Amino acid sequence: MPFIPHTDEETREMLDAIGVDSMDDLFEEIPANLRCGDLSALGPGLWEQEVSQLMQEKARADGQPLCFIGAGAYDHHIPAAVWQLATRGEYYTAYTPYQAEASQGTLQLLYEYQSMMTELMAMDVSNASLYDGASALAEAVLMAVRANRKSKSRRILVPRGLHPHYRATVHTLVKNQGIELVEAPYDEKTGQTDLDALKRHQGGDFAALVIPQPNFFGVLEPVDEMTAFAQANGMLAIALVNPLAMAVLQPPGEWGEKGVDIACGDGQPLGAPLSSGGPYFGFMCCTQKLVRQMPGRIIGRTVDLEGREGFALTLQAREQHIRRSKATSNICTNQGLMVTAATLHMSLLGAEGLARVAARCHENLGMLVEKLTSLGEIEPAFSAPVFHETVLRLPLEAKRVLRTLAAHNVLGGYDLSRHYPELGNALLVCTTENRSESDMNKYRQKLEQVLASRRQGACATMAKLD
Amino acid sequence: MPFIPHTDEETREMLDAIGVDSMDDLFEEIPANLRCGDLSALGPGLWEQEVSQLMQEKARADGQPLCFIGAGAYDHHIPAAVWQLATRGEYYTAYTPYQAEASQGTLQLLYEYQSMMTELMAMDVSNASLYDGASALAEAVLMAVRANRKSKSRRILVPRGLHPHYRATVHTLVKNQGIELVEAPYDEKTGQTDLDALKRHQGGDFAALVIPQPNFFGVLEPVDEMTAFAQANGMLAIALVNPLAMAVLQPPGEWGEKGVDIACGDGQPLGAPLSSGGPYFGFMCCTQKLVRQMPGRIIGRTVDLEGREGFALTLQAREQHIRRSKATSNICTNQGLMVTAATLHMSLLGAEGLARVAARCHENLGMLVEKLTSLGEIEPAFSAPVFHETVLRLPLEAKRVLRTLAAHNVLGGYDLSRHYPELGNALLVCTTENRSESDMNKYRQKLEQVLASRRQGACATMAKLD
Amino acid sequence: MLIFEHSRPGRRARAQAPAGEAALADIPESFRRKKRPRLPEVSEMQAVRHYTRLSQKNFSIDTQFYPLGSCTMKYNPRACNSLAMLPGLLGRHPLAPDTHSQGFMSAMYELQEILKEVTGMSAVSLAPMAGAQGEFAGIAMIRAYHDARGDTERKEILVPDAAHGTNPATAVMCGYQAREIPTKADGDVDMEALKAALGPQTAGIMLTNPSTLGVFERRIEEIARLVHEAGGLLYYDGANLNAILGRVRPGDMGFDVIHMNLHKTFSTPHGGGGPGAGPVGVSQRLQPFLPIPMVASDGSDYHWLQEEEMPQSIGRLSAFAGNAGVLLRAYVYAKMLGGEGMQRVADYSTLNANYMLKKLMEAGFTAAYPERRATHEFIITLKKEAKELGVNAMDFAKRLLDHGMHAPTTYFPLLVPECFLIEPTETEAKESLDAFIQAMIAIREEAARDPERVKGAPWSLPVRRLDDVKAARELDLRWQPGETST
Amino acid sequence: MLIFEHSRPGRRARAQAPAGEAALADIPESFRRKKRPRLPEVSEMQAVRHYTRLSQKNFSIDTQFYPLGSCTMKYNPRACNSLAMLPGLLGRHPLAPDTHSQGFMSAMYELQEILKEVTGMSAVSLAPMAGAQGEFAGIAMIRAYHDARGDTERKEILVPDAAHGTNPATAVMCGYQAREIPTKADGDVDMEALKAALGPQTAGIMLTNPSTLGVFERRIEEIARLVHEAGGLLYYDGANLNAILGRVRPGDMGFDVIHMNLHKTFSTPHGGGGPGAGPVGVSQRLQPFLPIPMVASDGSDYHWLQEEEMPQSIGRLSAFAGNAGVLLRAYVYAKMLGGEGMQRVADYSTLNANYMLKKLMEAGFTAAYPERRATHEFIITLKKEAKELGVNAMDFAKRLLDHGMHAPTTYFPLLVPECFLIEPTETEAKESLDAFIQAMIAIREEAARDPERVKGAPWSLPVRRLDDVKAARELDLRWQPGETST
Ligand SMILES: Cc1ncc(COP(=O)(O)O)c(C=O)c1O
Ligand SMILES: Cc1ncc(COP(=O)(O)O)c(C=O)c1O
Repeated sequence: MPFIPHTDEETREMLDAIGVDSMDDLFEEIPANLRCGDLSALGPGLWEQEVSQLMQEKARADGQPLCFIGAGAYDHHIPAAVWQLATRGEYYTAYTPYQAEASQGTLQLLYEYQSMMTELMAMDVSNASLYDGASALAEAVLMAVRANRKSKSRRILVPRGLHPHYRATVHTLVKNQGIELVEAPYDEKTGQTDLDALKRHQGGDFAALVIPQPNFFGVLEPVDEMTAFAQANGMLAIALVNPLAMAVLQPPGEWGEKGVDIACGDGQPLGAPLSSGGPYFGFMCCTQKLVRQMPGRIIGRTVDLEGREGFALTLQAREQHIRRSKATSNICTNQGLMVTAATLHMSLLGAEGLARVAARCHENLGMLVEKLTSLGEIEPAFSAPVFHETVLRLPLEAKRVLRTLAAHNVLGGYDLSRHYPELGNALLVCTTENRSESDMNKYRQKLEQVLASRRQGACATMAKLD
Repeated sequence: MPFIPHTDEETREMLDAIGVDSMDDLFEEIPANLRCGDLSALGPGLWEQEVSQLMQEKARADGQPLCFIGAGAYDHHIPAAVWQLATRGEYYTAYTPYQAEASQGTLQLLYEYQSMMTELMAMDVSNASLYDGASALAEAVLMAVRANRKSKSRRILVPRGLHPHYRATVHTLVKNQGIELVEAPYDEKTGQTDLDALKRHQGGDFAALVIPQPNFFGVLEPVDEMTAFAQANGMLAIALVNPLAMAVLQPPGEWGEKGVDIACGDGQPLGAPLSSGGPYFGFMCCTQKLVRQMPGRIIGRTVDLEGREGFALTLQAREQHIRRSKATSNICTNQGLMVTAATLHMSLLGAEGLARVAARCHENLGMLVEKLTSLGEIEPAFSAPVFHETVLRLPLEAKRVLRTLAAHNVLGGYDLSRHYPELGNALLVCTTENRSESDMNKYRQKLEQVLASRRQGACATMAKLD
Repeated sequence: MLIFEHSRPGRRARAQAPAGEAALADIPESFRRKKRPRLPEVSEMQAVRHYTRLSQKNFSIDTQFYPLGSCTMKYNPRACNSLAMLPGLLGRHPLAPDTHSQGFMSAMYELQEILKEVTGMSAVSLAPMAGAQGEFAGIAMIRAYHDARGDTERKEILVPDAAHGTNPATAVMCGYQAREIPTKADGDVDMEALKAALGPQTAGIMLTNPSTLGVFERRIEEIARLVHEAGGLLYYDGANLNAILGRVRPGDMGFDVIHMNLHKTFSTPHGGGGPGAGPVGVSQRLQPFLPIPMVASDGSDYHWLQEEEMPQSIGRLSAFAGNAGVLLRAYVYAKMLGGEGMQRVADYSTLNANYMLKKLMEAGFTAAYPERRATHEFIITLKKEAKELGVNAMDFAKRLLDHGMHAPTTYFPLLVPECFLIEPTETEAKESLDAFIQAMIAIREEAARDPERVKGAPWSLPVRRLDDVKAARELDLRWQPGETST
Repeated sequence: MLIFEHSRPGRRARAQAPAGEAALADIPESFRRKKRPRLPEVSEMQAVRHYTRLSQKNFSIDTQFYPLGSCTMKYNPRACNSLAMLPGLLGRHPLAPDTHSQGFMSAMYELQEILKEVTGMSAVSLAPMAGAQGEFAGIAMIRAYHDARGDTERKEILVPDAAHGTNPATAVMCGYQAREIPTKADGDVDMEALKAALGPQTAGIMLTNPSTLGVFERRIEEIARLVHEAGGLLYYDGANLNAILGRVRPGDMGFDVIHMNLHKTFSTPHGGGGPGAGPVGVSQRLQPFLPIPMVASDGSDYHWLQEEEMPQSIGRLSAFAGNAGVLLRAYVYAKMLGGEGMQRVADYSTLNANYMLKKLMEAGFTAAYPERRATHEFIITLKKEAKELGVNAMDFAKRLLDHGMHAPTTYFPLLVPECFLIEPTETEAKESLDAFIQAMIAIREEAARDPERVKGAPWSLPVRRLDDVKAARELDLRWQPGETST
C-alpha cells in the first residue's frame, strides 16, 4: 500500500480498539445508498519507475523549443541554489506558519521577503504573497474600492495596454461586486497610455487607475504623469510592475509626487520557472496608511517571553479565518514556496545582480530587433522606449509566421491579433538573458526563409517549411 | 569575485592588519623565479547561466540511448527521495566525521549502513566503504594475504570469469607487493568456474580464492563448492557479489560450511546513477575474527558522558592517520555520499522491494533472450543459470552489430571479443527493471534488420542502416 | 540574524549574474531607477548557509507528526516533486503552441478525468489556484447560473456556523450575503433552522461533508432536496475529500459544484503556505460556466477551451492556466495511487482518526461529538482541563511542540470551546498516534503537577511564546537599513 | 532511534518496487536465498523523516564555519551539483560507445587540460578516485619508471615527519619502505638529514608544498636538485594546492608527479567522507606510465586511451574511469572560476589565514612558526594553555562546537604539541574569522574561570563527549535484530 504504513496486524488491532469489525463499519454513518466503493476505472497504481517513464515521455513530447515568447512569463536563469534549498523538506512540507514557535524558519524568511519587496518597490509595506499577478491586480482593485476615502466609485480606469489576460482575470474577480473596468486607450504611435485621452476622464468618478510598467507591449508608460493624474483626481494609483524591471526602472514608490498607493505584480521573474504558467506568485505592497486594507498574510517582528526577537503572523484581523464575511479577501493558502524561492533568488543576485540580468535581457532585445528588422519588411510598432519585450509589425499574418517557425522548433513570440486586431500583423517578442546570439541568428534565419517563401508567393515552399 | 566575499575595504583592512602592502607580499617566501601569476590561458570565468548552457549542450550531445549494457554498471530506478535527501547540505558538504559530536547524522547513518550490509551479506561486520568494487576486491586480496594464518603465500586464485576490469585493477593495486594472480578457467559449456580445474590447485599454496557471484557472464557460480574448496585448502574465500542479487541469491555469509571470510563488491546497484562509471562505492564485509585486518573506516556505537547512545569512528588504529606506514590501507577519503544514498535506497526498498526489483530485472532478461533467440542464429552461450545478464552468441562480429544498433540509438550490450576471444562472436546483454517490453521490441527489430541485411550479403543495406 | 545583517556594501561573491554592465542606453534617464534597492549583498555561501539554517527552525511533514485538522498534512511523495520538475515540463512556456504542449496537456486532461471520476461530477476545470479560489469559482458559477436564467433576486448564500472562514468570505466576494445556519449538538446541520432560512432569496448553500466538526452530515440527501426545492444550488467545500475518497462521491450526494484542495487530498506540498490548487467540478447544468482555460481532447490531440469555446464561462482566474506545477504533482500522485489506492486513503485516514479518538476518550479526554463516528478528523474539547487545571488548549498545543509534534488545529471550529481539531492522516503509523496520545496524557499530568511548565511552553524551540499583541500594535513589517538586531 | 526501530514486519508503505512477484523460476532453489535480510520495513515517509532529522545533527559547510586544516572545507557551489546531475550525464553508461559519449569526454579532456595548465605538468590522468589513490598512482609510476630503466634497487621513499599518514601508507602499498625525514624548527625540511638519507636506495620523496605545517618549503629547488641527483623522483602531495593556484606551479618547482584533491582545491563536496577525486599530473618522463583510461583528442573527436594505446601504463585503478561525477563538478567549478578566479583562490585563502594568525597572535595565542608567513593554513599550539589552564587542544575543539563552529584539525601534524591546524579558506567572510577569534578568546577566559565547563564540552549538541575507548573495546558495529535502543 503506497504511503500507508499499517500492517495487517496493526489494522486489525486498531479496528478492535475502535470496536468495529471492518473498514466498512467506519463509514456506517454514510447513507447506504450513497456509498460507492469502486474507483477501478482509474486503473491500478503505478510504481515510481512506471510513473517516471510516463512523465518523461510527456516531457519529451513537448520538446524544448527555442522560446521568444514573454507576454507575462519570462525564461530567466534561476540560480542552482534556489530550488535545491526551496525543496528542502522543512520548507516544502510545512503548513502556513500558524504555530509561530515551530515555524520561525518560514516566518523569518517571509519577513525578509517583505523587506526585500518593499526595497525593490520603494513602498512601505508588503504582504507575503497572493496567487499570481493577475489575481493580485484584482485584489488591488478591490482594495482600492474599499480604501478610497475620497470616492465611493466602483469604477476603475484600466489601460488597454494592460495584459489582456490580466484584464480578463480582474473582470472575473471583481464584477460580482459591481465593479466596472473602464478602458483607457493607448497612443497608436508610442504604445503608451494616451495621456490626453486619460485627461478626458478628469474629475470623472473613479476609484483607481491601474498603471502597468512596462505595459503588455513592453512599452514604458509615463508613470509619473499617470500617478499624478490619478492622485489629483481622487483615484488611488495602482502600479502593476515586472519586479525584475524594477531593478533598473524607477520603482512605484517614487512615481509622481509621493508614489503610488498600491503596487502589485507577478513575482515569476524572481525565481519561478516557466512551468506552463504556474505556480508563480502575486506580490502586493502598499503605503503604511493602507496596510489594514491589504489582503493576504503579513508577518511581523516581535519578541518572545524572554525578550528574544521572533516572527509571527500579524494583523490577522483582516483575514477570513478571523473576520469571515468581513475579511479583506477570501485568500487562505497563498504561494509560500514561490516566495521562498524568490527570497533566495533575490539574496543570490542582490540589487547589482538583478540590474545586470535586467540589462542583459534588454540588451539582447536590441540585438534581436536589429537582426529581425534588418530583414526588411519588419519594423517596431511603437516609438516609446521598451524593456526586454517589444511589438514588431510583420508583412504577413503573425499566426502563419509563428506556425512555420514552430515547425522548426522556434517559438517566435505572441500573436497580438486576437486581443489587438487594430494593430494588424503584430507580434510581441521577448528576450531574456537566456537567449544567446546564436539563438537569435537561428530565429532570423528561419524568419528569413518564411519571408522569402512569401515573396515567391510560393505556397508550396510554405508547405514544405511547415 | 565568485565565491570570495571580501569587499575591497575588507581586503585592505586585512592586509593592513597583517602588515603587508599587497597580496603579492603574502607570497614572499616563494622563490621569486618560481612565481607564476598568469593562468589566463584558462580564459575568463563563466557565470552560472553560461556554464549551465555549456553543460546542457554536453549532456545533449551524448543522447539518451536505450541501453542493454550491464557489465558491472546497472541502470536501476533510484527512488526520487534518495538524491533529494543525499544532496541536503548537511550530508553533501560535511567532512569525514572526525568530530563525532558534530557529526552524529553521518555517523548514525553509517552505522545503519553497516547493519544493512551485514544483513544483506549475512556477514558479521562491514566497513563504511571503499572506492569501488574493483579496488575493494584489491583491498580484499591484500587483506587476505595479511590475514591468512595458514598460508604465507602471495598467490591468489582468480576465476577467468571475473570482470576483466576488476582483474586489471586488482593487478595494478597488488602487484607492487609481489602478489600474483593465478587464473582459474571456466567451463566452456556452463560458463561457471571449472571445479575440476580448480581441484588441480588442491593443496597448492594460495592465500585466497576469489568467488564472483554472478560472474562477469551473469552466470551463477557453484559458490558452496568453491567456498568449501578454498577453506579446505587453507585459502581464505573472498566473495565478490552484486548486492542487489543478494536480495534473492544465497548470501556469501552462508556459502559453504561457514560462509566466506571476506565479501566485497560494488554498491552501485544500490542507489548510484550510472554517471559514466562513478562515483559508485566499494563495500566490504568480513567475519568478526578479521575485523582488525579490514581496511576503511568503521563506525561503532558507544555512549556519551551522560550515558546516551552515540556513534563514533572506531578501530582507528588500523588506519593511515594513526598507523601511517603500518596501516591496513592508505585509504582516507572514501565514498561516503554514495553510502548515504545506498542507505536511503535500502531503507526505501526494504528486503521485499529489493527482491522484487531483482526478480523483475531477471524476468526481463528472460523476455529479452526469448525475443532475440527467436530471431534464429542467436543463442545463449552458456547453460548454467544466470542473473539478469547473459552471454549470447551471434552469427557475426559483435562489434559490427553494436555499431549498427548504436546508430539507431540502441546500445545492444558489451562485446566480449577483446577480453574473451575464445568465445567468438559473443555479446554480454543485460536488462534491468528499467527496460520495458517495448524497449526490447525495439532492440529485436533493429537486430532483425542487421541480421537480414547480412543474409542478403548486402553491404549497401548495412551502410544505409549505419 | 537577518540575511541583511550578513550583507556588506560591495560584497558580490556569487556567479549568478553576467560579468560587466550591459547597455540600457536607449532607456531615457527619466525612466531609470536612481537609487539601488538595498537588497542583501552576500556571498552564495552566506545565502545558502543562512537559509539552510533557517529551514532547520521549521516543523514540517518531513520532520514531525503534524496532525493539523482540516489541513490534511500527509506525506508528500518525493517522486511528485522530481517528476513535476523534469526540465521539459519546467521549461514549457504557458503560451507555447499546442504542437509543443501535447505532453503537458495530456496530463491535465487525464487529471480532469480522474477528478471527475473521483467526485462524481460531470466536468472539471483545473483553473483555481487554491481552495478559496475554487470556492470563488463555484459560487460565481452558481451566480452565473441564476443570472443566465434571469433569476436575479437570489442574494443569500447559506453557510453553517462551523464552516471555514473562506466560505462566508467567498460568498461576499461574489456579491452575496452570507447567512449562518446553526449546528445541532450532534454535529449535524439544524434542519429546522435550514428550512426557516431557505427561500426565494437563497442562491445556494456551502457545505463541507464531512464537516469541519469531523462528522459526516447524515441528512445530506434531505438537505439537497430542500435546497433544490427552494431553487438554490449546493456547493461542496472539498477540503475534507480525503475522508471519503472512493467511499462516497459529492456528485452522488446531490452537490452541484465542488472544489478540491489538491494540496490536501492529492498530497501536493503545502510549501509553508502554498501554492495549492483548487480545481472545481460541476454537475451538468453548471458545465457552461466553468472557469477557463480547460483542456479538451478529440481522442488523439488536446486543445485548450478558451473564451471562444466557452462563451458562458465565468472567465479567467489567473493570467495563464492556474498552478500547473501543483497540478502535475497531483497527477503523479493520483497515478501512483490508482483506484484502489484512493479508497485506501479514506479507509486508513478514517481508521487513524477513530483510533486516536477512542484512545483519547479512554484516557479521559472529552470528545466534542462522543456519539458520532469520527471521519478522517475529530474534535476534542479541553474545556474540562482548562477549568480544572487552568491550562487551556493553546497551552496544550504549545507543550506538544516540546514533545516534537506539531499541534492540532486549535480554536477552530469556533463553536467548540477549547477546541482541538485533530487529523492524523493515513500516512502516519500507529506509533505516531500512540506517541501523541501519550504526550497528551503526559501534558495533562504535568499540568496538574506544574501548570507553569505547561503554560510557559514551548521550551525547546528557537523562541518561546511570542508576543502577538506587540506584533499587531507596534507594527514591524520590514527590516530597516541601518539597524542591527539582537 | 535507529531506522530499524521504525520497522514493523510487513510494513511496505512505499511505491519503490513493482507490484507483485516476478518469476525467478529458472534459478534453482540451491542458488536462492532462504531467509530475507532484515532490512528496515518502513514507509517512504518514515525513511524521509528519519534521514531528514538525522541530517540536522551534522555540522557542514552549508551550516557552519569549518576551518579544518588540510581539508579545504570551502563552499561547494550548488551549480556544480545540479549540472553534474543533468539527466543526460547521469544516465551515461560507462561503457557507452564513443559515438554516445562526446559530450562527457569533451568535459574530461578539457579538465585534463585545465589541470595541466594549473599545475605546470605535461600530462594528466583523471583516473584516481581520491588523494590517497592519486598518491598510489604517483608512487607506482615512480616505481614503473625505475623498473623500466632496470633500476630495481631503489627501495625507499622519503617522507617528512610532518606528512599526512597516507604518504607512508602509500609508499608501503607500492612495495617501498617509508623513511622519515625530520623537520627543522622553522618548519622547513632538515636539509642535512635529507642529504644523509639520500642514496642509491632512494626511489623518491613525497612532499607537500606548502607543507602540512602551513608554511612554504623555501628550499624546494635545492631539494629537487638533490633528489634528482640521487636518482630519485619528486612526488607532490597536492592536498594544499589551494594555497598556490596561479601563484606557483608544482611543475615549475621541479616535481615529477603530483596528485590533486579535487574535493579540496576544486571544491567538490566532501559528502561526509567522500567521494573525492585525485587526478595525477606528471612531467614528460613519467607520461607513459599514467593510469588508464585517459581521454585523447584528435582535434575534433575524443577517444579513450586504454591498455593498447598505453602499454607502459601502471594500469587501471577502478572498474571504469574513476569518479566521473566528481570530475564533472570540478570541471564546472573550474569553468566558473576561469584563470583569474583560480589565482584569487590562492590570494584570498592566504589572506584569510594570515589575518587569523595575526589576530590570534595579538590575542596571545602561540603560533607554531611565528617567524613564517602563513600559507592558506597555519598552526597554533595550545601547549601553554594546556599547561597553565589544564585545558587542552581537544577541550578547545569541543568547546568551539558549542560556539557553532567546527573545530580545526587537532593533533596533526604530530610533531606540534597541542596542535590546531587552521584553514579558513577563501570563501569565508571576515566576520566568520573574527567570530572564531572571539570564540577562542572567550574559551580561554572561560577556561581560567571555569575549566570544567570547557572540559565537559560540547554541551549544546545531540550528544556530549563520546566514549571512544568503550567504542573500540566493546565493539558494537551493527544493529542486532530484536534490540531496542535508548
Ligand atoms: C474547510 C476548508 N475550506 C476551505 C479552505 C481553503 O482552502 P485554501 O487554503 O486552499 O484556499 C480550507 C483550508 O484551509 C479548509 O480547511
Ligand atoms: C596532506 C594530505 N595528503 C593526502 C590526503 C589524502 O587525500 P584523500 O583523503 O583524498 O585520500 C589528505 C587528505 O585528507 C591530506 O590532507
